[in-house]
Amino acid sequence: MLKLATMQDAMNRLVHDGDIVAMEGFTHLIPFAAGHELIRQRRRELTLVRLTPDLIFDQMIAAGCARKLVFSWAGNPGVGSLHAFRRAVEHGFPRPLELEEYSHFGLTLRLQAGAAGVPFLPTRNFAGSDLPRVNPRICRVTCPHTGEELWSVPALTPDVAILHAQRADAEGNTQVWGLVGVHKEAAFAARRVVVVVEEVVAPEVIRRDPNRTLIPGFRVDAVVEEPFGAHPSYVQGYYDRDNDFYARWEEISRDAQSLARYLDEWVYGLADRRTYREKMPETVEGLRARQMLCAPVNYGY
Amino acid sequence: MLKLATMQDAMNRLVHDGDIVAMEGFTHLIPFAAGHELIRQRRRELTLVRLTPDLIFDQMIAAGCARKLVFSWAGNPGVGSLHAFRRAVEHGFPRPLELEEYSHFGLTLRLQAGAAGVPFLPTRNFAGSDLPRVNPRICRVTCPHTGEELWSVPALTPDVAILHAQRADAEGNTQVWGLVGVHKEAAFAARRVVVVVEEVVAPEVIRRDPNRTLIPGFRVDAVVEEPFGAHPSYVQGYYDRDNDFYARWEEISRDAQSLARYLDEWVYGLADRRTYREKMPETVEGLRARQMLCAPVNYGY
Amino acid sequence: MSRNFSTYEIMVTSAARMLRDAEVVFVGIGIPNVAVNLARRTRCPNLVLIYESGAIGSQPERLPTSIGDPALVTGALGVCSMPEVFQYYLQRGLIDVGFLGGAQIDRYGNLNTTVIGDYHKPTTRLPGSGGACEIAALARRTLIVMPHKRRSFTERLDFVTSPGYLGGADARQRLGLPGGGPQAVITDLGVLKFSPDQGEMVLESLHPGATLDQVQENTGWLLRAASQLTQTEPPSDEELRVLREEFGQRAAAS
Amino acid sequence: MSRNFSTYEIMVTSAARMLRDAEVVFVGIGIPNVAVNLARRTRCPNLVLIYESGAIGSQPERLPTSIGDPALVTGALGVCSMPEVFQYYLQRGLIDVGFLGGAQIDRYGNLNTTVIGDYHKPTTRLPGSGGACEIAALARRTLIVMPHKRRSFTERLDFVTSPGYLGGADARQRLGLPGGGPQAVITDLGVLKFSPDQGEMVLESLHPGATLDQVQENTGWLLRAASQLTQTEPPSDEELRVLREEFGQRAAAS
Repeated sequence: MLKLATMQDAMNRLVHDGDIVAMEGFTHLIPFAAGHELIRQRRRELTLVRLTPDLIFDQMIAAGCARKLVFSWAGNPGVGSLHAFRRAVEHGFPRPLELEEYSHFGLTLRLQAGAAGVPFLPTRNFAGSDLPRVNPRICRVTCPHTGEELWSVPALTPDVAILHAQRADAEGNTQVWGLVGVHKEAAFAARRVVVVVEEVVAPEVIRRDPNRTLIPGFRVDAVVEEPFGAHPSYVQGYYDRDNDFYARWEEISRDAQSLARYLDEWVYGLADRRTYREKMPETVEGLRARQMLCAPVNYGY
Repeated sequence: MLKLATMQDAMNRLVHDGDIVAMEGFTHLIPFAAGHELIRQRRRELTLVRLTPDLIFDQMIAAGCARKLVFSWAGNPGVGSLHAFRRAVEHGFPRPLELEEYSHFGLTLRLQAGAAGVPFLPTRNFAGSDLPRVNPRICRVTCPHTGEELWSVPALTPDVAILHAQRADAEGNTQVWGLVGVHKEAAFAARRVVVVVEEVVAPEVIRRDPNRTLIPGFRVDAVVEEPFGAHPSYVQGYYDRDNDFYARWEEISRDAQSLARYLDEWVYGLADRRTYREKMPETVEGLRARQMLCAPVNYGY
Repeated sequence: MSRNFSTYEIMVTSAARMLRDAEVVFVGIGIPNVAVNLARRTRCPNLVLIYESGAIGSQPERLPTSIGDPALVTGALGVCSMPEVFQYYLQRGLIDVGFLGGAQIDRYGNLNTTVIGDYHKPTTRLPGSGGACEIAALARRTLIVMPHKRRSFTERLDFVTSPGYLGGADARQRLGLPGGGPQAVITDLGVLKFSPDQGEMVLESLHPGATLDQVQENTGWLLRAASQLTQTEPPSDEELRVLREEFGQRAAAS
Repeated sequence: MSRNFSTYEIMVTSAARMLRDAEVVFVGIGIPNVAVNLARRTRCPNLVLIYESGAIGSQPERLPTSIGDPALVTGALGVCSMPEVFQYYLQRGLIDVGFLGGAQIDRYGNLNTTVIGDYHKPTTRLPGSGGACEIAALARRTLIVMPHKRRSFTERLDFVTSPGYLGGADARQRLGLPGGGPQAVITDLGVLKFSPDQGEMVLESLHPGATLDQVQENTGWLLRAASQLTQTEPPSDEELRVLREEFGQRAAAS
């Protein structure tokens, strides 16, 4: 079944006000184009799920999309704070933001439990930390074999997962290389899955290297082809991280007005990702990846 | 640190009488060469762990290596019974064999728990089956979040895992493609790891395609280069499964004397895998894989 | 329509016809392997074949000789680890249909593939569960394919490897089994379904040439039959051609 | 040996020197990233660098700007998923050393990276745990690197994100924490270790130019000092060259 969709259509059909929305990608493959479209469509009351809210959730929080955040590290990596996130938490601006907080391990385990179809998974983490004190979803469990006391987190099954990847075929069979983060777990945990890719490729490309497939097409509801769709994050083999933009975000976001002007110019003011690309041709060119090909392997028998 | 070893040396140093030995590989990558060397070295009182005991454990049971079997499906795939296994279970020949039995899911989960460093993992499997009745290691656990009753298996941490793979570098960084089975979980669960490969390659080969790495070198105690070392099972991209031999095993193994003659000729009578290969040149040639290369991907940035 | 077909062939084609296109099928070894690959090459080109070995969306060029055949990987849509296939696919509830068979089956569709006689002192030791226990527990529905023999269709199992409806239709729910249980049993004599009230096997259709008496003789309990007992549709020429020519199944077709 | 080095530089080199060759190191963002890569390029060529992003055995050609930098993948020995890195590496007990830092630390090496003020009505909201809580819980030992400021070295934390020795040396064992706890705190003024009896911070060495008074002034509790207080070995010319030329760290070296 063909799953090709425009970003506008995919976000409109598959993400609803009030949904629990996981948008994963650890530094690599962050679905910025999808986030911008959700801002443009003025989606509201979302519960946003990401290990690292990063700039994309900072922007969505500033735009008023989020009611609640499920997360484990909210900063601008290597730069400093997420100022819109802090304004929401410290001052309730533009609206209060409910927090549900984990460590990275804890949140990956929630998605893994969701993907695995069990209501919980145990961990040796969390003893001695105050995290369980402020998050009652982290609780104790006793090993039925040894009697040891461990900790447990409950399964998380988002309404929708939005995941950026290098490539997929039109049926949604999706391949990723480089860092894979918690993409697979988010895809299997979620009820609906949107995959945003740099390139839609022929099924033969997928079938020639099945070990690279991270998400099978029958789990995917929409495939959006959106080159440069992860900028300012990066896509291994396609473009580098825009570290300058991450540094500039500190200036842009420190002040709510300045952040609003950024959204006006770069999100509300643009129709789609194509116009975004066309507005920064030197950046697109400057970040392009060098070619460092791996060697092929033999799948014959 | 270089880990290269001969099979003789690796088995001698790293597998001891009485050990719990996991030898994994689901149809693909079964470590026959290692099993034959353990038979030659007359290792005794082993607890053998495999989802599918397959011909290799049938041979090791017939040779008297095994005290106990931890398994989930004991047959000759597509052919019939494992006769040495049945002789041991039904008639105690050549010695009684203790059984610890799971389903595939249950045994993979035991290895996954071992690899993950938790004493148990929960599952929705096993309700209504008699397996928990005959295996008290499968027990109930209550979800601490929802109150649901699930089942649980305890972690399995073998003394040693022996795993066949396509290639590794001399430090043990090991790559696999095609079916990966429960290789990774066995490697991380075990205390010691022996990797047997078709080819030892330069570290650059590994580093050019890091997503194919299944086992990091620092987890590996010995790397044995043993071409054709998985025969009569197969290695994707190297040689096909010897389905004729699997069918012939029915004849060879139905009778204990005939099986003993096979071991005399093909195991005890040979010094190593090289002489085994040289004894069947047409088979080696006939099973050689066709070339069906995948396309390279770009790791640049 | 050919009139020359074996009981093996109508068993395989009847099983293949229980599948709907685009379903996600967990494929087992033996007859299920043949049935699913037959369905894929005839009525259901979009079936997603998943093997417990971790092959996803296989399009094998040859009939696989085992569920870990290299042909299941070459040209497949994906490969995953076995912990993933059991958890992310089967336990997550993504498998529409799983296939099962066994040495013994009872009226509730419970299956024994473990042992004949006492578990600790067996008369015959069978291979065991493999993935059957979890397919029976977790697939949305299962199809059971096995030859109809009195020693297999027994009043009481020596061992329950894989649960069907256990002691009745609601037993699965009471035990919290997520999967829906067996939809049908396809034998070399006919097709049997399960009564919604009792979860008990009911003969639905007889294969051409088979009789009710013959089925009852080969069943170890008093078998219920549907009031509207039908005759099974025979294999089509195309199905027989695929089986015989593409899969080379003539030898087994006795 | 150079005499021109900054407090930042001696902090980094002191941290780098706590590593032994061939150890498996879980690398965090910021100074740990610099320290580990410095060690790898000088005394410890066989360090295995593992990032929580799933990069295994990285050999970055450029100093990574984040723990998810693409340079950590290109030329790495492996890549794994984040559930695997936390379970199969960290929780399995394979990580020899983890690095930590924080906004606040107490005498037991407990760390706060979550919040200043009340959790539910914070004065300053900090990023949170990331992987710190599990590194603190599960690594065989941890090294803490942070600038020595009185507002950071506090009598009482506003929030314990990552456990050190909690309330004393045996508290970790009582709670069943598998990891060994902090081995040392490396600051811009000196190196502190933990007393085996109390699990309490003890000043071991002063960096050249730093004084005991200065350290005490910047510590929010009465700090214990070793009877044999030593002076930290300054950075070598080679270490400074790598930091400044290969890593371009001069700007940060103020």
